[in-house]
Amino acid sequence: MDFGLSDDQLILQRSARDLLAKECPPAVVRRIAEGPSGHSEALDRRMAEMGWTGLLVPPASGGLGLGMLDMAILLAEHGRAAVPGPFLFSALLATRAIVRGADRRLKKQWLPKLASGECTATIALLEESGDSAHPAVLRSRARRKGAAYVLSGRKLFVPYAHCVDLLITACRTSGSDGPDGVTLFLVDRRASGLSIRPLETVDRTRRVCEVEMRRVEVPADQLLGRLGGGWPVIEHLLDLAAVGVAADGFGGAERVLEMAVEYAKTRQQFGRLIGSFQAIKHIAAEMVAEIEPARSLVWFAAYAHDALPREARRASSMAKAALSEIYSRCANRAVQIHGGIGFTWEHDVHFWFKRAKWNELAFGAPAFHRERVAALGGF
Amino acid sequence: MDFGLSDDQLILQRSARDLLAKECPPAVVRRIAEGPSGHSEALDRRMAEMGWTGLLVPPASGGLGLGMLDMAILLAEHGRAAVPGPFLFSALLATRAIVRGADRRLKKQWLPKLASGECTATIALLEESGDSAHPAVLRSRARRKGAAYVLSGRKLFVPYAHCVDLLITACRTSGSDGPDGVTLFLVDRRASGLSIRPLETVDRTRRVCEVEMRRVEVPADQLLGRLGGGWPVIEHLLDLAAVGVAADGFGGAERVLEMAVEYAKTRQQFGRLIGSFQAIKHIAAEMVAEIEPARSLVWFAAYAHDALPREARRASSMAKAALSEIYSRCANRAVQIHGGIGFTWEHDVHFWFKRAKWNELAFGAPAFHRERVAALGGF
Amino acid sequence: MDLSLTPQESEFQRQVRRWLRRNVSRRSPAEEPGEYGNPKRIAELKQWQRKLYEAGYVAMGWPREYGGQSEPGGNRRDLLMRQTIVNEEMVKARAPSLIGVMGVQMVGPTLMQYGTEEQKRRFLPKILAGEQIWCQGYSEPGSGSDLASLTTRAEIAGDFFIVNGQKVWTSNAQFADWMFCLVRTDPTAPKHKGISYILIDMKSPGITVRPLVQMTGDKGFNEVFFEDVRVPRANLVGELNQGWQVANATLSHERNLLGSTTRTQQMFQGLLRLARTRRRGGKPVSADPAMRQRLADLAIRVESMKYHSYRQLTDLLHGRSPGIAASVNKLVSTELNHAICALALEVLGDYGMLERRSRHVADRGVWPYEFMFTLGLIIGGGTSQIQKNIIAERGLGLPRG
Amino acid sequence: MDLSLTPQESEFQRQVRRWLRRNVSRRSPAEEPGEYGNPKRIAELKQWQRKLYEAGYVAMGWPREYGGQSEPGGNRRDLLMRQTIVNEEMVKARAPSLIGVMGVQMVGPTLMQYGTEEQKRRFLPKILAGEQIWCQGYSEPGSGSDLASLTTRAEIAGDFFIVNGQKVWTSNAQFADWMFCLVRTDPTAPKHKGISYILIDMKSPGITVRPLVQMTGDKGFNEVFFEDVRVPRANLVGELNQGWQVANATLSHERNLLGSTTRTQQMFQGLLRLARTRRRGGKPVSADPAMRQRLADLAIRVESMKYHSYRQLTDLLHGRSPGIAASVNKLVSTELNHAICALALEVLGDYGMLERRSRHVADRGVWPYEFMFTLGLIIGGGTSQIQKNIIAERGLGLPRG
Repeated sequence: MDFGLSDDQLILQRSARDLLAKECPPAVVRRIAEGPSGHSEALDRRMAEMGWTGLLVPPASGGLGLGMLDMAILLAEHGRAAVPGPFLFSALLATRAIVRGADRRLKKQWLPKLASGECTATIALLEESGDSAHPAVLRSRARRKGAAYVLSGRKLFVPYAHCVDLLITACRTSGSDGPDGVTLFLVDRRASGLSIRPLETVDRTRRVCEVEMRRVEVPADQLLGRLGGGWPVIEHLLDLAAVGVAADGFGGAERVLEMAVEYAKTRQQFGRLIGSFQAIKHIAAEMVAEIEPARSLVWFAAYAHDALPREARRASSMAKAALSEIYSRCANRAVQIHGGIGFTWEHDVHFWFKRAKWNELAFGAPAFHRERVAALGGF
Repeated sequence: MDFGLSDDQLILQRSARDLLAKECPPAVVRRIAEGPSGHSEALDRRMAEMGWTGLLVPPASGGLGLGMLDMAILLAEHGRAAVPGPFLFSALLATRAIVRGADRRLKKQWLPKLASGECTATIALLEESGDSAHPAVLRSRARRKGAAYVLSGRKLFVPYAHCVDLLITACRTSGSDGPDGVTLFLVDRRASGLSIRPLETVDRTRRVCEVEMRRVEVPADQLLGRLGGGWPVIEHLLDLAAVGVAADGFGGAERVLEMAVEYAKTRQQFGRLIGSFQAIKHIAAEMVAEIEPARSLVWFAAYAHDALPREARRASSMAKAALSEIYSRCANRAVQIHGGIGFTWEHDVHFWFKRAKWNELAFGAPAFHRERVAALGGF
Repeated sequence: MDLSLTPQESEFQRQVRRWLRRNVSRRSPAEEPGEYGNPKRIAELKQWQRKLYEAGYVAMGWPREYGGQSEPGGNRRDLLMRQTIVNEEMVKARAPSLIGVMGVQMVGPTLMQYGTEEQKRRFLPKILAGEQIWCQGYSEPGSGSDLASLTTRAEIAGDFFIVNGQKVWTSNAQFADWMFCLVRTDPTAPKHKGISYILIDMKSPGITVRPLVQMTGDKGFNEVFFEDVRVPRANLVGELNQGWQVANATLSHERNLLGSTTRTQQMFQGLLRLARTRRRGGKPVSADPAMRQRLADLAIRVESMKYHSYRQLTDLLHGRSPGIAASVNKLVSTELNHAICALALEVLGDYGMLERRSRHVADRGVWPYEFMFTLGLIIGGGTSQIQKNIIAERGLGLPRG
Repeated sequence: MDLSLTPQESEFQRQVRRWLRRNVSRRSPAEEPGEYGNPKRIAELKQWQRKLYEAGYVAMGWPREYGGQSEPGGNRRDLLMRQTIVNEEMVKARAPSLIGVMGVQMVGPTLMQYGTEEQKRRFLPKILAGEQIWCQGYSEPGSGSDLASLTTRAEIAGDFFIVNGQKVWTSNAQFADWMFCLVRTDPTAPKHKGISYILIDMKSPGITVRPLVQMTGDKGFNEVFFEDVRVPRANLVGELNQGWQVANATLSHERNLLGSTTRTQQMFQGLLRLARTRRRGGKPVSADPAMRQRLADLAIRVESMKYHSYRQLTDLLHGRSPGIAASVNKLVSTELNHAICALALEVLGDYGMLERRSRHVADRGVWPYEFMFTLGLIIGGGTSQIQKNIIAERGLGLPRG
């Protein structure tokens, strides 16, 4: 029984924190957030050099072969630093989709490139309905035509589609409305017929796009896994996304608390530090009381993916539901403790505040995950 | 446009507050709460002398002929004082059941006695299911036998059945599971076959009983309204109960706030009055911020019964949902502000704390009423 | 209690409705996030206020000689009622609100209470007509919640104050014509006793307005710098060094303004429309029982604030003092508005994070914008913490810390 | 991270289960509201603790010479793990908890840290075996949250302290054998510096115990009066006038005790059983989507406290300092327990208000009882407000007010 991080994990945590403090301080977050592309190639390269892009890739394919707990530790640091860019979607979701769903050939084709950072990827699941939980709402279709599939349809909220190389795209491949009609394809971002338009988002550290597919031809060998076998992979990705976003939220919540406490220790009003007012103290203490136990929820969910697969889904939903709300509430309180300055663009806290809201809404809002907790817990 | 109390209403409010401060101070509440019967005949008599038992009875039948807003004002004072006894059930619910549902003969028989306090009544609706919202759960049955109906079944949570004269009792009179099979009867508490057993309750200012009916014969002329016409009356009673309990809760919430503030102004810790600590101040301020707007919700709901019948049901549910939670939360905070002493039997605040919980749970918990608000609002 | 309208009032209500139907353009909706950044829109909104004023729908309760409709005889109650009708109909018609609202609701009432006759005649009619847009010069970088610690100073030189210092969070300063401003006129006095309330022409030399960007990305408020700005002594409101008292009157008006329940009702209606039209799992979001609980909870809170405002209006009609009602309004309404927006974002899901310029955005992006903006209002005009202090100390008589 | 048990631990777990199956009587369930009022039940519970102790299941991590199983060689980690297994299995088996819990979890660890060798040998084994029931003499009528303002005084006369004064909220004093007690031994020193920590035999002449009735109707706690009570100087723990430091060690143990997550898990399981079996509108209450949201919310909070306790156990196993964890545990767990009870009452509806003596009562009336009792625990052992102060000041380093 050991509910703690290993020495290697502590080193990973420390090195990630150090690197991001240096390479992705708030000034860099701001520069990227205010820029058009929403990521920094230099920063992405640094992260690849650290091996992070290959964290989940088996050593045989050039990765570190680590697990979800390691990834969660890393993502918590990303959340602390509010790292912008496709990392979560590429190094966690798309990579795991291939690790989990692809055959040996596709793995050999893509994993080494993903691990080295030579190639980045994203997942294209959502459509107009904004609903990722029900296969029936999927409208995009793929039809076999010779040695290729022809994809048509429109995807929405596709993270970083404008800058990654590969889109893991869900399409309907049979008349069935059910899960068995869904197939995943690896689509080259530069494929003909694909048009990608960035959508403007409030959280400038996350970028999403509209992806229009007009008779996009995808070679049949870029079908991920089985024909009609996409849905279980999608469900798995959503579980992973839940943990990943929860980890990010945990790190972010810790960070906004620190920002608020730091500010409260320097800002004077009524002739004293505002941190000496009981109202401020209690708000900060309530943040601690929410964040501390929640850390263990994130760790457990990630660990469950590594070691207790039957508990993974429920634990993922627990972590996502809890951290979504905790991060949002903490960010809200942090802004309030900052007062007027916290409401300005000039101060950094709003980047975290907005990221908290993105985290809350993406991949299922808290109510969705609570219902899943109830269902999986047999309530 | 006048959203305020009339001069008469202000007088009613003032005289009720004065009378109850004198006749029903906490020492009397305590005495009654600790006693077996849960009411005081002397106090009940005083209230009848004030005309309160006849508040809703038309002048022709010896009452004051006032409306629900007046009753709500009075009940808020009952809530302030935590008046124990059958008043709410007799003077509001049973009386209105007769005013609303009975024919002229029955009215003439009962209303003057109810108005004068010579007779008291209660309503016997709930059964083992604990559910008052669905006619299908009603199991008690009444069968015609000559000039009488024979009632059999078991009622639960019948307020003050052990001491009132008359039980307005819902029974099924047809094979139908629906609302049209429900009939109300006026049952004499002393009728043969009726056995009444008090249940022990946490809120000692409200008493409820189990009522067993074993072939109780009720003269056919004691059928309230039409055969099979009981359900709309029951629904109306539940709306009235919602407003009545909400009004009680409003008065109670005001009172616990006052108790807490008074205590905070005298109790010293750390060399200062605890009311000077920002944590205590803010808790008290949050109580004000909940109570103040809620007052208008109660007034409006009561007024709607008098003047805007189409809005009455929704407004009643709004008031009940809001005041249930506000009173409970305020009572909880008031106990906490009192610290250890607030947790003792010796201090009075627990009587209000428990009454708040009764108010919250009886006649539909907040979630039930919120769903009704959604349904009636066409959400 | 009587919530019905008199036949005259009903007739007036019909008139207002007709007028609004004719005059509210479909293309200039009430909710246009961040509209104060756009000069063309400002001109339109000034025009709109003039139109409303000319129709007799702005601040009717003010005395006739200052641009209102109140007569010494005492039709004030009637006018207050009519004003309420106008305000409600404006919400229903989703009409744009008054751009000169700080003039009408904050400095105007303050001038009526503390201004000289000359000041009233000079400013009030223009405030109503939307000719003068006002801004509030209260907060400073070092004094937010602790307003009385302000350091912008005004020295007297002959018939003028010479103002030096800096204000911050000054909404609308970028296009305001005038500022009501707190300045320190006696640096030696205790902090509440050396403050004066003066009116500053924003076109005076020495004033620099520097927009601050809000977290919404808009330039809604500003830093305002004063360098030897000359302000005629005639622009002093109330007594010299007695400005704190005057300021408090305005603050209370501000709290009521920020606590306006019509805005809240409008937002809730918008949320409800959203929940009814957006679908999830094949059904309207509003059909989901858990969502219905939360919608109903908000509905109840919104409705309670509506009746609460009726009660306050009644008190006003009867000349009863509102006590700490303004603080309760401000505290409850701003938190409630923020909660409404938060639920709207949840209804929208991923759509909720789209910026107003984005394709596929719902309701022109008003929800994420207002979600942030309402958080700003929880902070501005006295934070929730400050309102709680006021309620506890002035309302409940709890001892000062 | 590794949540699996070693083969040895699994075998031990099976042993414990078997033992509990044999020894936990169906008729003496864990949750018996207000049971400490009943002398027969107290005797049973003492017996139960002795049985547990003899089986080797109480405070295994204590050194062998004081009644535990820890050897100088260092099997402490293993024992802590085994203790955790015992505690968890006891919850699952719904076994009664330790009646001597204040001895085992509060004064015991404090004596091990601050006691003399003689004190340890004298008290610790009897604490474990349930022979000595302890109570805590901290709070006084005038000093609740402000514990250090206590005025019960102990004057030194030869080899004795002469104690005079009054304690209050003393749980279990009516049947306790010993009290660990804070007394003022130097009235002239600053308030934190004149306090000593002494052990008082409750059978000493001059002690009067007067039960206080709780809002639940039970006599769970007491007033304790001291009139010239003679306490040997050998019963001083730590240095004279240094009792505040000793007291804080105990307080931290108390917070952990009140913040126990096994209790929370037990309560939540009870709530879930209730929601699944009670029906409304023809369906189990747990099928109602709005109710499921609230159950799930609690489930998540309960589970997060469970893993949080694993993390703290791990820290303990590695000898890492828990920091302010005890305050977080106390704050979160007591509020969570109260919330669980509140939802259970809502599931029960009208049944929720039935007293434990009443016909038709559900779960022997544990829910309304615990609903009240857990509110008492939010207040006792340092109110939630006090815990927040501690977290903010000691945990976050915010300046004292």
